[in-house]
Amino acid sequence: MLGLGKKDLTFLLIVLLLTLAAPILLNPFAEGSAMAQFNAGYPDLMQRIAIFAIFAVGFNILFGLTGYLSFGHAAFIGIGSYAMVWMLKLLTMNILPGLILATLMGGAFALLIGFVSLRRSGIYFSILTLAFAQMSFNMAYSVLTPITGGENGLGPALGDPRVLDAAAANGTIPEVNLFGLSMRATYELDLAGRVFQFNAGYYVCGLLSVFMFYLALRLFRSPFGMMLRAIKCNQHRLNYTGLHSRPYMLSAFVISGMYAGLAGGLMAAMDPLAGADRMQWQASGEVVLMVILGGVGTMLGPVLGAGFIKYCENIFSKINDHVLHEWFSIFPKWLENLLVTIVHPFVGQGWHLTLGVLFMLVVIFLPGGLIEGGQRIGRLIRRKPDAKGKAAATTPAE
Amino acid sequence: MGILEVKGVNKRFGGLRALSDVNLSVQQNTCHAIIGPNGAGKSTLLNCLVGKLIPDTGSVLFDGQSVLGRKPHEINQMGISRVFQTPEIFAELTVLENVLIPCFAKRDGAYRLHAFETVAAERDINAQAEQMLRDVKMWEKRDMHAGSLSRGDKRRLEMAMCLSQRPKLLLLDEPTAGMARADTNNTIDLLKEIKGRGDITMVIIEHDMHVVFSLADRITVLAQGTPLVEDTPDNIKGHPKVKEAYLGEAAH
Amino acid sequence: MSKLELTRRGLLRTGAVAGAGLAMPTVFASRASAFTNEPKGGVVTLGFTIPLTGPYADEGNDELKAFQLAVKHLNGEGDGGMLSTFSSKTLTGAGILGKKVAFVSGDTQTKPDTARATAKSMIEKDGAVMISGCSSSAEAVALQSLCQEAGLIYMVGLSHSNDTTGKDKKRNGFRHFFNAYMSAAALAPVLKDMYGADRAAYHLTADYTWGWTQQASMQAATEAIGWKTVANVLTPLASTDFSSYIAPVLNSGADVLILNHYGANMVNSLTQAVQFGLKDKMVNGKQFQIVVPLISELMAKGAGPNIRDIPGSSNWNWKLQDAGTKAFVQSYGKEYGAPPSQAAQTCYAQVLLYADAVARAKSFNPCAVVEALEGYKFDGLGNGPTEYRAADHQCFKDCLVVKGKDKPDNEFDTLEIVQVTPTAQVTYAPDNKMFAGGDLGQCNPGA
Amino acid sequence: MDALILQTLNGLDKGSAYALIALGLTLIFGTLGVVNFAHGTLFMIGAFCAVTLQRLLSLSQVTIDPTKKDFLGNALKVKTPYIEAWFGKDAGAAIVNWSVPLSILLAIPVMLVVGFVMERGLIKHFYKRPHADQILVTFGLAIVLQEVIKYYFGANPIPTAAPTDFAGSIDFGVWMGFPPNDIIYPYWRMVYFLFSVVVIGAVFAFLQFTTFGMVVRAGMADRETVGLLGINIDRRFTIMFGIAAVVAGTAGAMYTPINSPAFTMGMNFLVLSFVVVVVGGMGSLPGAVLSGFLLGILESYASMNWIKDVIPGIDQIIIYVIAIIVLLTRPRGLMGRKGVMED
Repeated sequence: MLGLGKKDLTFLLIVLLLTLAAPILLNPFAEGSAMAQFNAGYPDLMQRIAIFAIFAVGFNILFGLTGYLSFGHAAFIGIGSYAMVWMLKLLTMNILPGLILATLMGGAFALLIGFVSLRRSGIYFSILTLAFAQMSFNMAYSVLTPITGGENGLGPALGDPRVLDAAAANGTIPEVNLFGLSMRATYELDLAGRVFQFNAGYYVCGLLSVFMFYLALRLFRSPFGMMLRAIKCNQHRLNYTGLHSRPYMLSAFVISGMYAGLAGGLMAAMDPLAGADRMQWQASGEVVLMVILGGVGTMLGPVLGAGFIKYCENIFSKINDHVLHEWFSIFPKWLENLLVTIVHPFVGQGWHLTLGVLFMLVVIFLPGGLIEGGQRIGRLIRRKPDAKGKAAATTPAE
Repeated sequence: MGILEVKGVNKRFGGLRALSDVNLSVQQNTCHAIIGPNGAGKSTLLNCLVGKLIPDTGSVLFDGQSVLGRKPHEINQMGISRVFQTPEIFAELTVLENVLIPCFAKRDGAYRLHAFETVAAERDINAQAEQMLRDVKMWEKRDMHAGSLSRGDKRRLEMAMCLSQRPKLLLLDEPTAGMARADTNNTIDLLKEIKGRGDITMVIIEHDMHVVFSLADRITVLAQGTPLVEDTPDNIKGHPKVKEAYLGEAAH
Repeated sequence: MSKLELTRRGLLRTGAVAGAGLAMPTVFASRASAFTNEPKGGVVTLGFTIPLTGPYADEGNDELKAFQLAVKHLNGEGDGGMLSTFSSKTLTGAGILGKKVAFVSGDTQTKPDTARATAKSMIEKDGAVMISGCSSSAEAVALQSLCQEAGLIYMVGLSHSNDTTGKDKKRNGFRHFFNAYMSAAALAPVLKDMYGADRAAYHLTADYTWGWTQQASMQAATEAIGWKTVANVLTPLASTDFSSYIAPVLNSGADVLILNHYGANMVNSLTQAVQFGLKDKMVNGKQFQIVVPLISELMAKGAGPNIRDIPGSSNWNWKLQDAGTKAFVQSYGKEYGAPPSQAAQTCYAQVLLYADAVARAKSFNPCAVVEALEGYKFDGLGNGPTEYRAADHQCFKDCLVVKGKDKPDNEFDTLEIVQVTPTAQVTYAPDNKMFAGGDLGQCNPGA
Repeated sequence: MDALILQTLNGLDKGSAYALIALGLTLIFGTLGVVNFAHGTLFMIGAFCAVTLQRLLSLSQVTIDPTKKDFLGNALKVKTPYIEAWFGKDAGAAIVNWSVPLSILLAIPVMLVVGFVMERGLIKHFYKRPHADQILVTFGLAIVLQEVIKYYFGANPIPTAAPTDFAGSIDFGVWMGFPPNDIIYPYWRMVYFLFSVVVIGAVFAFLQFTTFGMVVRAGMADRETVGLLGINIDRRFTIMFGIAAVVAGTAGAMYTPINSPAFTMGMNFLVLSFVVVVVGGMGSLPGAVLSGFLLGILESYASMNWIKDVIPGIDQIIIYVIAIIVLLTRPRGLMGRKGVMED
């Protein structure tokens, strides 16, 4: 069904279920309890995780399959966002035209940048993409301010034409919506001390990300995906097998650019203010972190990585000394203080340090990322004699 | 008129004259071996045939069309497949995938955005690949990573990849180099079988005279970038010029 | 912070449901609120978005300190600060409307993008009922529109752009800090006295809403006193090396450099301008001068001796002698060992003003708060008599012209007050063309 | 014309910083074959050596002066730097004043240690891994180092002044017959440029005229052959890594008066310095220096007002535009060697 094998179909269904149930699953702790700050089931964070999952899955199509490391993919995020906001300004507050344009613009810019950058490989390719992205960022940030809003950011304003919408009443900007369903609409459910927020915007992001995940799954299982993996292995042989690697690379680049464009569009749809910062090279670096951390070249890895980083960014960063003291208050005072001193640099404002250390550990010891870590642990637990033989035979694209 | 016509090819690297005035005509559905001492220009000649090098002068015609200046994938699409001196395979892919790729290339051409088809659903191609792997007796190893194969198996796999495209011309660059005797014999048998089907032309570069004499219909001896003699194996065996050319080389 | 009360509420509800036995699908009761994040327990949570990294991080750190102090005072801890000098007496140190005040804070990185993300998580996860803080106008405008959409009150922190209460004004947003127009109006006469009417100015301007409106205001005001404008060069907010912008200033014919920069940006550009020797040069037969229209104590500290004798304007300074200022400086100084900056003062005042408005309105409902604040007149928060103008939610009050002190007595003695410009001189009509194009719209209570 | 000279001068010191960082990057790449994304961070650590020294020197003894009042009305606490107490007021103040140039003395040992530890502890294990892995692990290291600095020194830039003797600027224009104030150039930037020339000269001389340098150059050209001669190339390469770290670190320390050090400065320079290296040609030391200065100067030219009027925004993107053009037309960069980083 859906062009997937049985295993993949089950896999996809599980992902779909997890996505649908995320508002519940991510809010396991009762409100007001000490653990409540680890709850992640609020719309903004869930939207972000879904959006970055799209971005990372798309990036993985390029980096994971072909091994070409682009350091400039954030540019497409920015382009997607600007496209989205312009649609919101000019056409309608309905996000659909914006999402379509964002995807197309992402693809179009990727075609342009990819066409030039793919003339080179290895680190030269990385530097070229980096140069293009920094160039886009610097232009969006300075000379293109009339189009991008520069440092101010670009958002819908009262005076915008919005030709498809009815004139706004009472001097407020209409809400961002999908055929009338406001992206802010949230149904709150109070259950056993837990407040679950079912947010329309999240479900738009979540379902779209499952759909994009499905497309990526198809792509991984397709002849095209196989060719891309072949490029990573041995481009030389591929050429002598009668295949022209450049259009394959370019297609992969454009597809991942479209994923990024869509992610950027969604970002602007969930919060209609697009800042140039999301194009900066550090943002490109972030998606690299996500993909590597999760497990490069795997299906679920980038999603895990995106979730992990966004979770840390939003939840980990809120743990301050006060909270730490509360945690360690069961210990004697001196031990409590010592523990707080040790942990302090790694949480709150210092969560980047944790991320950096973790990232290094993954690159050094776990090149397969968290997914590989999980598999290793799973293997340790099972320890069946036949596990070894099977492990060698599984395809890497699980 | 042969299927492959090399006319007046010259190639210089700086001061070194790698090929001088090479003429070669390979007849359809024959096996043509090129032998010669080290540095005779065999590899240079092969690289000229597949577009990796462009000769300074001269022409290379395949099936009446020039191959000069074409990219490797275009040359392959014309019907020329190449086996390398050290096996070039997709090490991180499975054996089956290694054979599927050339099958796709043969059917779909140099590029096709078949991103939403499923490999498993392509019955014809899978059947083709299966047949090929059975032919080379590697079907049992279809799920192994190609990189974990033995050297002999890698060579066989590469051969299978080339043959699965049913090329008009197969270029073999020392196909048995570094192989154990048993493997060499297997390879010879395989090549003989392929040759026996009578629908393929082979050009083979080889040091191992055993291989050459078991397979070749005609042999060209290359020395210092020029063809010395071209004849049938029987005639080559006792040819004085050949002996002279090889005299410097103790190994042969 | 503690959310104990919320737990109890949760428990009660669960208990009630369990009591009803296997009763009903009413278990799935949706939550009903009159407005966004209506505080239902004994705690009210405020959200403070401050830049702790980026070019304006210094200000952000000071803002956070002021916010923490204000929350303490609202909850009756500490010495009460300006609570006692504030003209309104509704705040008694018993929280807001009897609810204990808790807060969440988050880093905005001086980026509007991040600021909104931070604020969104405060609204959705932490249940903040009001957002305050920022130190760039880009952040202020971004946060103001977010709060308008989400149905929260936004009490602007340090934002000096005309647009914040001009073309980007919103019904749910209020600004205590003064603005670029006021700076220019206060500064221009002083500049004329100091440097004469025959001057040619070269502007370096931070490339975003604040820089633009500040430059436009300064240009208009200085041209009104007879100065010429030679050039205006926009510099990206993220830049740190201004040498290529500064190098051509001297031979451009200008004899005044106006740095429309703030924070670390200004510290860098001023330091580099001084390195280039601009302060010691003679141009057009006159001593070359540098003007920094918006100066803060923190920037003065960062710029060190380079700031000496450089004029600018401030919203407030700790050396003022009114009772409110004295109480605040004492309270803040004891807590943190340094006098507060103008960023700290405006943020502290904003929290008090919000709390007071809630108390007077007897409701956290944003629309009630808006009503309570519009046209509200108050005193005792350090700036003298002040009014929140209803037409644009801008505070009107005296503002200060300051200059870098020549021979500081101690490390905090960086600025001296040249003049206190009376409110009348800096007041403008709501339809002034520098503020045109906006609409407050309707108040939005969310939910 | 005068504007052109002015911007050339201006570009020289930007170029100096680019060239110094690119030189170190190239040394590491050329000798060890490692793409070091943490190199900008080394520059940043150097800058913080200057901050540290300044802080150390101004460690003060606190005494209470009851005659004066502080802002709260309490008795004033007076701080006297220990160094003034030890060396006398004038000598002490002079030492504090000269803390930036003096910090080189601190930066050299610190950077050597940092370099050795980095190479022996981490980078060594990545010689045989693909370049992408090297980029990733050093990128991770850069994040970690940057966060550690942020933890100890805070997120805000820390103004660090040059000695007051170097305050003000030279009027070059007058020497060349232009009217006064046409071409001015701050003394410290002049010092920085001269410093970079000396460092670059020293590195080249070291490679050119010492046996050690000869071996290293030979190793850069053909590692295996030199290894076969029984020379311990690895140890020499470790030392080269230390030297590259010192070059970056001292460049950072001396740069502090030009730009207040902040934890982000390493990452800010990193992208640019990679572009510089690629434009110069991977593995070519003269290329790195040449392209560093070239890009610095071109960047300055592009920021001239009349050029910006013709092509708006060119100053923001010129470096990247040049990088893209160079990479597409001269794939090996301006002076790159064949076969470096080519698959």
